[in-house]
Amino acid sequence: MSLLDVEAIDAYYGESHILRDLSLSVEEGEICALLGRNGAGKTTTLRSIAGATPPDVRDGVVRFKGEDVTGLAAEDVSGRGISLVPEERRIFPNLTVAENLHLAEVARNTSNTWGRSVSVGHEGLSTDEVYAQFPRLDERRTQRAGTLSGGEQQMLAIARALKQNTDLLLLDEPYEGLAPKIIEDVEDAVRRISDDGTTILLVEQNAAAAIQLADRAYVIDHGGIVFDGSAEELREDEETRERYLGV
Amino acid sequence: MSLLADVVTILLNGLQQGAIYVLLAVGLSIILGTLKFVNFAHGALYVVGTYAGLFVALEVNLTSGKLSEWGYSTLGLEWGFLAALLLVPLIVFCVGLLMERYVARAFYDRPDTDQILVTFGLAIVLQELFRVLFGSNSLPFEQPARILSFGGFAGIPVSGPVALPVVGNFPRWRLWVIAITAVLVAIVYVLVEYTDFGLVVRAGTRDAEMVRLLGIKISRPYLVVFGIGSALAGVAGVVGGPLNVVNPTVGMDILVPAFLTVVIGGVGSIAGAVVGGILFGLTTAALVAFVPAWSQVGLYAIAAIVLLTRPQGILGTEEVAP
Amino acid sequence: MSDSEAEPSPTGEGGTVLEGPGLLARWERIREREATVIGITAIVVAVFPWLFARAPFVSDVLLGYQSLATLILIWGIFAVGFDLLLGYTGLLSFGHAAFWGGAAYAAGIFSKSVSADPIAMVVVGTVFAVLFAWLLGFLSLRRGGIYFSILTLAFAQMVYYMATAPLSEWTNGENGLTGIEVAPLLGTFRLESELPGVAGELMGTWLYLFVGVVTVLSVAAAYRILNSPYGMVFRAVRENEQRAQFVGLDVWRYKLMAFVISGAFAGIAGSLFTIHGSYVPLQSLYWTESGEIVIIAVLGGTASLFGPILGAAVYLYVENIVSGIQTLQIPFTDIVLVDDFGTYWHLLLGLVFVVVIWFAPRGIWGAIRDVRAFVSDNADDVYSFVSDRLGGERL
Amino acid sequence: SGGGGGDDGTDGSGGDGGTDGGGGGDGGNQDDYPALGNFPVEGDKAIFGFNVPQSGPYASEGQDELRAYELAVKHLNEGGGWVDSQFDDLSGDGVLGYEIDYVDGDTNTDADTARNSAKRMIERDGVIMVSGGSSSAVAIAVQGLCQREKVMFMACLTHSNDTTGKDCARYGFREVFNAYMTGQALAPVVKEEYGEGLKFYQLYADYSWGQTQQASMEKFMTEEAGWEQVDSVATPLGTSDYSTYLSQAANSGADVLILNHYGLDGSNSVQQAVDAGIDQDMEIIVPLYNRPMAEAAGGAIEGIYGTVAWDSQIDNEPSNQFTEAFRSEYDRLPSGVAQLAYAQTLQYAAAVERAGTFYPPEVIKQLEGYEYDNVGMGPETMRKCDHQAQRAVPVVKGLSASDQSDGQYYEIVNLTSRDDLGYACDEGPAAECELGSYE
Amino acid sequence: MLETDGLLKEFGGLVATDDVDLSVESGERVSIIGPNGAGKSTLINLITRRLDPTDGDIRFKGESIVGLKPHQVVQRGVSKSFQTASIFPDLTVRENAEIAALAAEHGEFGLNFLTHRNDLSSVRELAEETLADVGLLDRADTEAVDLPYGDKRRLEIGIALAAEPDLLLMDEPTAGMSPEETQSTVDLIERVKAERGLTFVLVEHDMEIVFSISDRIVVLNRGRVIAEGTPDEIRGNPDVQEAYLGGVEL
Ligand SMILES: Nc1ncnc2c1ncn2[C@@H]1O[C@H](COP(=O)(O)OP(=O)(O)OP(=O)(O)O)[C@@H](O)[C@H]1O
Ligand SMILES: Nc1ncnc2c1ncn2[C@@H]1O[C@H](COP(=O)(O)OP(=O)(O)OP(=O)(O)O)[C@@H](O)[C@H]1O
Ligand SMILES: CC(C)C[C@H](N)C(=O)O
Ligand SMILES: [Mg+2]
Ligand SMILES: [Mg+2]
Repeated sequence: MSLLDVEAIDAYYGESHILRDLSLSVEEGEICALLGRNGAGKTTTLRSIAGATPPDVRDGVVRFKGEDVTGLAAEDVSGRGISLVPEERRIFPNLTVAENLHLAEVARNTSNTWGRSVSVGHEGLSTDEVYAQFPRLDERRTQRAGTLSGGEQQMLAIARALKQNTDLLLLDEPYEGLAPKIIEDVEDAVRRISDDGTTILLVEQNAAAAIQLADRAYVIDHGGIVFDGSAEELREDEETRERYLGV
Repeated sequence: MSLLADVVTILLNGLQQGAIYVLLAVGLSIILGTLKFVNFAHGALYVVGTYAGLFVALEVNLTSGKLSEWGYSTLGLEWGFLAALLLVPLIVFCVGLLMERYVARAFYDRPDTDQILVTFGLAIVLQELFRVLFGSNSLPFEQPARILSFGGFAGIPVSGPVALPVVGNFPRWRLWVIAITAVLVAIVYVLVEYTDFGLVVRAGTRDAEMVRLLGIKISRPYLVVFGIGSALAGVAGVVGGPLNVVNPTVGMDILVPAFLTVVIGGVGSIAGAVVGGILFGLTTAALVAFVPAWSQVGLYAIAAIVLLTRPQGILGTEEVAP
Repeated sequence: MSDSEAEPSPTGEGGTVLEGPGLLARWERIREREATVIGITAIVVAVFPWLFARAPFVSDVLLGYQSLATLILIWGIFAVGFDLLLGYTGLLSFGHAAFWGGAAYAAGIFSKSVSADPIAMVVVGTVFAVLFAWLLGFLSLRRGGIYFSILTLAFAQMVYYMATAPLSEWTNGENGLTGIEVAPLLGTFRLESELPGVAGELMGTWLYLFVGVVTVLSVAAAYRILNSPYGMVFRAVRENEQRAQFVGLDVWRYKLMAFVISGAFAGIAGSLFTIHGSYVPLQSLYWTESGEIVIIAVLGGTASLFGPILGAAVYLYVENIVSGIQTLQIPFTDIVLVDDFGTYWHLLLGLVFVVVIWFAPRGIWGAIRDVRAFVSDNADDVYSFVSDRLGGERL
Repeated sequence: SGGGGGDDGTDGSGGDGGTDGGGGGDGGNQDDYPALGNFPVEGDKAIFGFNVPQSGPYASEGQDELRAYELAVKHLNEGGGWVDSQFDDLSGDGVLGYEIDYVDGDTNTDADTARNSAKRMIERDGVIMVSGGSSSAVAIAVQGLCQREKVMFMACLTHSNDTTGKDCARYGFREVFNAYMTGQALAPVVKEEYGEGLKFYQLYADYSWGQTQQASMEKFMTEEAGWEQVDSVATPLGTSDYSTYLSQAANSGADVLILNHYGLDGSNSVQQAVDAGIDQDMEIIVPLYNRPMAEAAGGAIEGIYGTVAWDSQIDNEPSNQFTEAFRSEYDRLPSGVAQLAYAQTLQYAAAVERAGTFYPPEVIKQLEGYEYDNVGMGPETMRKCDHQAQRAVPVVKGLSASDQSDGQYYEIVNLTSRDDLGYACDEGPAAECELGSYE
Repeated sequence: MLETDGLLKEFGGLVATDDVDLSVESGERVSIIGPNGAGKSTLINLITRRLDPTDGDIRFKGESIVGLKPHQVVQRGVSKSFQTASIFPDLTVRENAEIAALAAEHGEFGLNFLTHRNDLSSVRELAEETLADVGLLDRADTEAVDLPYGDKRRLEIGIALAAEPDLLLMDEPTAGMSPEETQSTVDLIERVKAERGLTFVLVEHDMEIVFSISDRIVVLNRGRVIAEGTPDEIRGNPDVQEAYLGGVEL
């Protein structure tokens, strides 16, 4: 049993059938990349796993730690230890940086007053650790997140996920809009939490960067998996890269 | 009388009138500021509060409306005013929950105009329902004489005149209104600004899905906020009932100044609502004392001036464009 | 293919207008031409009072009467203008009573103190409404979205209170403006007298003819505006205000113009209202009047030219005729469904309004259009099936 | 107790009609006059239009009005009530042989709605007479419309001086007294009760009625009672919170506070005055009461003087008879407006019988200058110059909460006779009245 | 064509744009790069007048544009393409372009509300021309909301072009695009440059694009210009390496 098993799911947006019989699995502790061109279905896959709607998963099973989590509400999936860092940052623009981060803590706090599910996953980073990781955020603690620069927002989104109690971290295009140097910082951070034992499923346009980081990679096209192998294999497989990734 | 007495009287009257605006505006403002939901039916909640308060506190003779036609010429529990003050917020809280669950929720993702329209429609429906049931006549809402009287204890007098230094006789109940408002608003302020609950709600305002992805059930805090906002309107209805008329149309009449209070105070800012309400109360009181014919117009003129000089409201912050 | 009469697909040479083979397609094209729109409006306006108030059988069922027909047109003009703002520009004003009532007072006071010529009254009322809309628009448009709605509401209420007390010397306060005389049209035709011949049978009075002509002109003007650069800009503003600004449009000015234009329509209607009643109620400035026009426009169907007029007809019909129905029975039986049915008219309209917003935001007219699309789907070619579906699905 | 002597001179033109009724559905008399307004009556029914507030703040008054109107129609067609006892002109078998039918409309206590509804009655339903009111704005608006449409308007409750003053109309008649007469009636009573040389302070609703009411109070309190006015302050119509106004009044050093407010405004201002303790230091006067207002003010009106249109406590034959008829039909006490509505309807019908035709100018002439004694207020004249009834005015005093019951909120302390009231045709409000044309 | 002069923008205590002197020649393609938060977007927003500068001057074609409204700047010829597709969803593709063309041709507010829009043939022509340029002419009568995402982005650029700008500002035009789409965007830029001789100012993090299409590169860091020059000069600049590119190989 892997940590995450996606077994033959079919996902829809309204009537459009996006994921077709898609299966993949992620082993505990690894960094796994999910690659593919625009519109291939990467985001849809991550959202299906995280319990976000839409899409609507009509067939197939998502298993996490052996438990069937298909159809659970997003907050319940999160409570079982899966965190999604969605594309487009999705930080809370009206809250300050510190409040954004604090919110992740609220979510993992066990005194359950607001009806949230209690998070059970791997203990996330502490506030200090996060600020140490991203000094830029430290400088901006009391600034409203909406006024951060694009890249700063992306950092905040990742930092927020790192604060959650997470066993499986789903990262959707974490490098978008990041300067090359910051990309390196983010890579470092990802490696570090991976070393701490958190499993990572990474979606990226920047295939080169992703392959560099990942142990294993899937390539998705038209809602189905077309390649499954180690990062090494993908690096060697010119044809797949040419055909499905355009590089 | 002395100028000082005039000034103090105006201040007290202004504060009291402002207090009702504040109660309504704070409720509106937290719903508007956090849920981004525009509730034109907020005035109807005030009406619900007033009628509920009336029926909990007193026995009422109905002379028109369907209920009286059906033979219920007197209605009410006669449990006293204190009971109303405690029960009505609960009742209106629940009405708010229903409204959130069955109306607002369906409209969070729709344009502002649709929200205005549907709640406007709802306000009409509620108003007409009250009219059908209780008639369009004003009902007498007598002020409580005393509260907390039991056994040998005579209770605390809350109505009738009280002799104050400088100003002489002043209606005691109006002082209570100011006090009740101050306490409630302080509680809500702390709740929204300084607790995790408030944080969750403020985050959910912008991106409910993301909050859920963080593992928080956002729907429950939403309900609670809507309920609290509604309950405040209900309280306004109970404490304001004896001061105002009790009939189905007051909801709409009171809505406009309440909304204006929110706008000139700054949307989403509880402190703003307080400042706005007091400003309105004081202006009205002062105008009444000096140029009464213009007193109603004055409120709007103040609003115009504030908005021309500070479109985002006195304590409002400029919207952050993404 | 566009999905609204008011937004015809351009039929120019280079266009990619799809040529449907059938009669229906040709009809669609004819229908969209300006002259056709105006012609049909004129015909409907001409036979409406007859159908409503005098035609055998039909009028007995409808229970209509002449002056209500006139009033429906007047509110129709108001609603068309209002929809330019709400439906096309996306601005929800809750303060149009200020222009409607303001113009009514302006026309009334003008008639009492200067000239009672009906055309002059309309001109004066409209000019007043335009200036007034400019002022209130200038103030209210400082904020967008809901704040705009609230501000318009607030300023209109301010006007109401001004008219109530401080200005009661001119407005006659609570009693309303009484004693208004209206001179004969063009100096010869007394408005309340019957039209000669067939025209009399069809349209009744000169007053109706006058209002009818103004209605047709107003519809024509609205149609023109919608197809002018303004119309395009209005819709652009509704769709994406920020983008409109960043293609170089002076969004604020256009919004102000939309407001002023709709104020002008309200002004025309308000002046006619004075002529129709020889009286201006203070109520004409109250916020309920603004609320009514909102309900009318939404009920009838926003973002269409005729929806709002239909809305006016439905609303006034319910308000004036349904409200007088004592008991609601199942037709041809004695089974009484509701006693005092008429007294619930307001509740009924409120409920219908809520339902419309909830489930059919395009109003009655939108529903009619969907039905028509459905019929023509089945009657005509496959293309219109697909395109109308696409148009019809996003409510 | 006799009906009026009729107005001579204009009589006789009607000729044959009259009280013998007969089967005049074909209406021979109708051909004697040109068509005008809704004359001639079509078919064998004459239709009255009752335009009353069925929604809005005066809805409960409206309901009572409507009950009285229905009762009047019933009596006109079937006999009973005053038709049998007070109005000799009436037969109890329809009017001029026509059966009386009616339509009702809702004014929503709003002039605009009221006009629309009256318009519908006139245009679609062909009513020959409209009655109703309950607010001066409504009455004046509808009266103006009726004048234009040449349909008779019998005003019900409207108290502003303007209705028979500057906004008077040839086609409109008012049975009830006005603000001016209220002032006249109250002055001697309060002078007697509270003494001489007092200072008074007025608040008044800032519109036609309130203005005329406060002017009248000022005139009579200073001239008749010899009091002195400290100040008189306008409050906007529809004010719900009077606290600041009242504080000003309390601080003014006056002995008497006159609250010229009506309806909701009235119940609010009285209640709030009492709550602020003003009644401890000052006497309060509310010139015009009505039932819903007294009801809403509750115990606050205890001991406060004012006037009312009519009250079921008035103990004379017509009053008792009406109260009885109403009570047996509806099982409740009639209010002042009900009496007015009933009286106005019969008054019109009787005038038609006397005129022998529904032709409005003839009916108007029958009413103008008509003297009668049949509606329970003693002898009255419907004055020709302004269509204002010259009549007695009941002065009342509010009861305490515990004494209030079942439609009784005040006791009658005086019925000021018409000889002590009124004004000449070239005086006061009447001076501004121009009635307009008959045709 | 475009010059900024001692441009300064402060947010509270934070200096986002610090004394920037930028100048862009007509027909040039200039890229602005720099680390996150360097002030690139702020600079663009200052030029398009979404933000007011704290100090300094911006001149376009020799005239100061400080104090103008955003739409006036567009009318002078400065257009901006938005990062996320910002279109008029419920209008057709053609109408989307027509609105921009209309703004360009009749941008000055006028009282032409009784002119039929079919009489404005130049607007139609310009719109069609632009749609042809961005390859959307065959979808002209589709409602914009129904377009696939890539086409929406293309339409977005089309709208910017139909406004007939002399200077086009693009803030991260390829963010989130796959290599293929990125390439087609680059091609579009190349083509438009060739056909219309437009001046471009581009903000990008994708160094491949930056180095392939820029005539000149400006590097910002903490609001200041730290380097400026041709792609080759920038590539070799150690400050840039240090501040921005890190260890990335180029
Ligand atoms: N909310 C939605 N409604 C309808 N269709 C959608 C929706 N979101 C995505 N799609 C469609 O689903 C398909 C897969 O989209 P998805 O977002 O999963 O792709 P992706 O691989 O993440 O692409 P990208 O690299 O651009 O983020 C696309 O064809 C897209 O158009
Ligand atoms: N309204 C604002 N209030 C406060 N600070 C702001 C505001 N807008 C931007 N900033 C700050 O100014 C700095 C410059 O931001 P800007 O958006 O220009 O960066 P950028 O160069 O575009 O970065 P990126 O490449 O990450 O998009 C950032 O540190 C940001 O946090
Ligand atoms: C009905 C009247 C006694 C009072 C009423 N408000 C009026 O305007 O006249
Ligand atoms: Mg994606
Ligand atoms: Mg940026």
